Amino acid sequence: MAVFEAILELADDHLVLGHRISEWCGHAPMLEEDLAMPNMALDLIGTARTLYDRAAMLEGKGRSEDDMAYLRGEREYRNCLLVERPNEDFAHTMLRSLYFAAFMRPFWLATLEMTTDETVRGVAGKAEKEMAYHIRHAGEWVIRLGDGTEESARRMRDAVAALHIYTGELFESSPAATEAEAEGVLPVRADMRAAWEDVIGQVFAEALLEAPEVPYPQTGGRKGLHGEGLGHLLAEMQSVYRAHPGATW
Amino acid sequence: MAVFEAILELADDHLVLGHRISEWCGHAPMLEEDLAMPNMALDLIGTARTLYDRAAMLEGKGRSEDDMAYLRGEREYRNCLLVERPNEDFAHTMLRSLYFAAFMRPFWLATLEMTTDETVRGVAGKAEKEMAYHIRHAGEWVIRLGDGTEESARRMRDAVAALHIYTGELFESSPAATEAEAEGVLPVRADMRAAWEDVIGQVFAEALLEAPEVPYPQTGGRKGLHGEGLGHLLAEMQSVYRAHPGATW
Amino acid sequence: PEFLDTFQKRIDAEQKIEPTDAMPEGYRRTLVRQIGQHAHSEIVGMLPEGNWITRAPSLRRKAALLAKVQDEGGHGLYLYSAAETLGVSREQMTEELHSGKAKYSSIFNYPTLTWADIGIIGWLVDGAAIMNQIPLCRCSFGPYARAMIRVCKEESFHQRQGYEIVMTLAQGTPEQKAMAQDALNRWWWPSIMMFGPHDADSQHSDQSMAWKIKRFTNDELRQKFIDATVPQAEYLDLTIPDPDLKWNEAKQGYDHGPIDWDEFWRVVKGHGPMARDRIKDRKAAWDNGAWVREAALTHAEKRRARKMAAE
Amino acid sequence: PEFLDTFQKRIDAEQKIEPTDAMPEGYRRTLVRQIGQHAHSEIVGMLPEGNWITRAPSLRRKAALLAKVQDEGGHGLYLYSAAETLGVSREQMTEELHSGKAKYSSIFNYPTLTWADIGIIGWLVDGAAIMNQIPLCRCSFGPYARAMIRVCKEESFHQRQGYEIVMTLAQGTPEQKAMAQDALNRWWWPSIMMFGPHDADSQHSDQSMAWKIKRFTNDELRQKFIDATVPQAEYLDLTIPDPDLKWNEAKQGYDHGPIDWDEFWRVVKGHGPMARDRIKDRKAAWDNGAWVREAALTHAEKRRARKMAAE
Repeated sequence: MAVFEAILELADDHLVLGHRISEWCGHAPMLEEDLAMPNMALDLIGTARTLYDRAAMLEGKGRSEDDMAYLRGEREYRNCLLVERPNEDFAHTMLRSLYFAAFMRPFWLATLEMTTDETVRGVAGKAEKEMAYHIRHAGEWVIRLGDGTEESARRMRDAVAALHIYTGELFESSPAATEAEAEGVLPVRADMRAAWEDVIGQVFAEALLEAPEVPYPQTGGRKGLHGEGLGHLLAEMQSVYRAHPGATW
Repeated sequence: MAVFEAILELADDHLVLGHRISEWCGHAPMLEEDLAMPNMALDLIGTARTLYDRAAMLEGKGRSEDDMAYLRGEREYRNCLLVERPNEDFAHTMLRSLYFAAFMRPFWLATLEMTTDETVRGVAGKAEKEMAYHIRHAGEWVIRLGDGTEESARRMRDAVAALHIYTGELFESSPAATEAEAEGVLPVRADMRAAWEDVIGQVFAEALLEAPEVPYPQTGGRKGLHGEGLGHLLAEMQSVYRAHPGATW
Repeated sequence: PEFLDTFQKRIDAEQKIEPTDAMPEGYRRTLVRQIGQHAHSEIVGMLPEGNWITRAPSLRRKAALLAKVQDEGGHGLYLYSAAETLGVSREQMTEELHSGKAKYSSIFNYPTLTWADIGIIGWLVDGAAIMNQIPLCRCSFGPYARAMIRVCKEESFHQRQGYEIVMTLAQGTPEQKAMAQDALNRWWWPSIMMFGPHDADSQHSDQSMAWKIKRFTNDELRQKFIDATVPQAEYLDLTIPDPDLKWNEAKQGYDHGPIDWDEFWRVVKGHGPMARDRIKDRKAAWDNGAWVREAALTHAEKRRARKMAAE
Repeated sequence: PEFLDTFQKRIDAEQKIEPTDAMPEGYRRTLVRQIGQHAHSEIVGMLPEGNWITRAPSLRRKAALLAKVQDEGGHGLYLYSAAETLGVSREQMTEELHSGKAKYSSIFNYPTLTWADIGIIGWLVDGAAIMNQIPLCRCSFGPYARAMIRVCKEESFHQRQGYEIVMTLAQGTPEQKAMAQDALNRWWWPSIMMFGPHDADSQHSDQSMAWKIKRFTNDELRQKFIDATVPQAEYLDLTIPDPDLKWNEAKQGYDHGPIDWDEFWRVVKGHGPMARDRIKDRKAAWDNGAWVREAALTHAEKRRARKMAAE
């Protein structure tokens, strides 16, 4: 069950971030981003689907990927807090993606080298490349906005101030993740720190941004202790599914 | 069944408007309005509850007020389009309330004089006074904003341009309402036109606003043909109720 | 006049006109209007479907819908590019959309009220669009014809996907089937109206036909669409909301009931239920994004300046 | 010093101090800080509960919650008025809230995650508030004491309502009962912490006690609260998440386990889970409402000017 839960944590991260990005649909600042953002959302939701499916198989209770996504409440979701943060503006949205992808890319690369789970290895091989693209796309925007106009630089700094405190949680392993690491299914989260800091450091240097000291990182997502936004996100996401129990779509 | 449906239409108007106003909670432009707006929302939701209860009794299928509110989808809601329009800003919100109350007050006064339904008469007696307060409160704001700063006047004019096209529907009777009128339960909606125009005319004169010509009033709510906002409103409103079928709260 | 003759001969010989070729002003104007309108339709069309991405009732459908809406953005992009070859900028076209000067397909001024609308839009609206667009793949203006080839391929995928959504609903619970029927009831007539006024009342048709911008009349295309769609509805056991619809053995096609042209013109003139909301949403996206576009430009200039300084 | 003596004698004689009376600067400052903080708590406290108004699972509960949140706004209003009698404006206090200079009750920096939180907040948080506030009805400063009499009456109504919500859940489906237990688990310790540090570590206590702004120590009030709440939890068959909690026959009260003071100070210092969101929300409401307040002022001036011109 520990591996099941650890994979569920990963799946929730991807679904919730994909959902948040999809909220931009049709409202991006330029047409090119109306194409790029669904692309990123699709990568994330695709990964979530495979992981939910794998988690459900490990659980062995016959649940489907949709049961996982649509029938768990806010206390049962296990995503980290970073991914559920609201979109706010384009600066927040791009920074959030950069933070996440800069963690996931080394995580998947490490997974490829060590995992004993074939499905997880398959996900890692595909997702590693996608995350490289997310780093590039979001990172370029962070640079453009950070070293752009006065307003864009201010917004970028606000985004860093708002979101940096949620990045510490990326490197924490829940008890379930710790077991999955011990069993050789997933790599040790804390080990990604150097690679993450390297990417963020490079981007921030070009973007004229500084990473703040964080005396108290915000955590809790892995225990289902979320912010108030996630409940609203899920209420909307699950509305049709829950209104028609047992239907096929 | 026609009277049942006609009362449901009224109940939906009140619940949806009450819900919209309640969305302001804790976010009003000043503390006094953080008190006044829940007040208005409470009046409206209170009226909705009594009307749902009466409608359910007329229907005779054992449904509760909560079943009415929480288990009907967007196509089954029968509210007019005006009440579901988004809050936008304080100017839109106050104008929407003024338009609605300026219709409901003469409607309830007329109801008091003619209805054969004792419950409806009870509602009318209470709601007539509440609507007088809503007219006063919202009307004063429309005047203050219309004859305030340049910005507030522009916002008021935008609100009139956005919302006036939805007022025509207030005066239309659905087939169900027409039957309820013929049966002496509710007054004829079209008969409220003069009283409504009188109130709006007085407020607009002081607010330096002009009522636009409306070649094509927007209608459809009584057939369940709503805008895209109502579905999101209901998804949120019904989320907990639907996630726990059969539970008591 | 001689130039017009030569031009018409090239058209008649099915030669493609390219942006650098000389062309009559009317030809250019018609194409700019039509391609722009088409591009705007793709962009505005992202909104009614985007409205259901966050509520799609399965992850598979959510992903497919996201991909579809993304494709529409892509179509908008090719089409703006095709129009740009005629010397009109995307910025200018965007402003015309926001000011109401440029039109987009009226169908997107109807709201998406339930999940079934997503299926029905794919089936009917994309279906009608394809009927209109397949002949455009042979349009005399090269860039437009080439854009349409790519667009049509993706649209027909969307159409099959939409039909499959409706089929799943039609074969689902009674509530799901009712939802599909309700959506069909609401979208049928607007879809039929997508082909425009009857031939007798259509302004632009004759010249466009001569220039091979258009190859079939409105009524011809409408007939094709109805004839293709009726059996599909029958297969799903759904009822097309037209009591006058019946097979006409003589013409080997369906006769349909009268179209509500008052409704058509009301919506075309910008009084459709979602008209104001659509433009408001598009403008908000554009205005809220202004600082991003400005920052991107400023950054690019800074970079250029630094590069030049370094050289 | 003679003045301080006379002042202290009035206090000791249980005479109320009124705004126009002379008072020591420290007394005034303590009251401004405490009343302002209390007012801010009411205002910020509208947010976590307001978060569930749109999702309340019955119309009766929705109405009751709206009324409750409205009452909190009302308490804020009386309390700001009481503070204003001491010469500090509401605007100034609001700015201090937004800048982080003024504090509010840390409890509101926890999120409301399920509907059960609404019940638990009423039961525990309002319950703890009442314990703190009942003695304040006899506070030496008149306006504060009078405001608190009204506040306490409403708060105890809210507390009963909250308990009733929890009771309904505890007697409901297994999911509902689990939801109630989960909320109790999350809110118990923060509620206990609402009484502040242990007496040995409390800065302001001694002087406030002498001035009869405060009448019981933090630990005394905490003990009262625990003793009142444990039997209520038992009645609901809910478990208080403190394995060390047990009846102490000698002191005729419950002993409780160690409080996580690190957590307490972290949250007090502004690192609670919702701290940034709460202030952001309040600032946004204030900033987005600036044009409304400005318009109201401008209109009032116009009116005054017209009236004067007419006279």
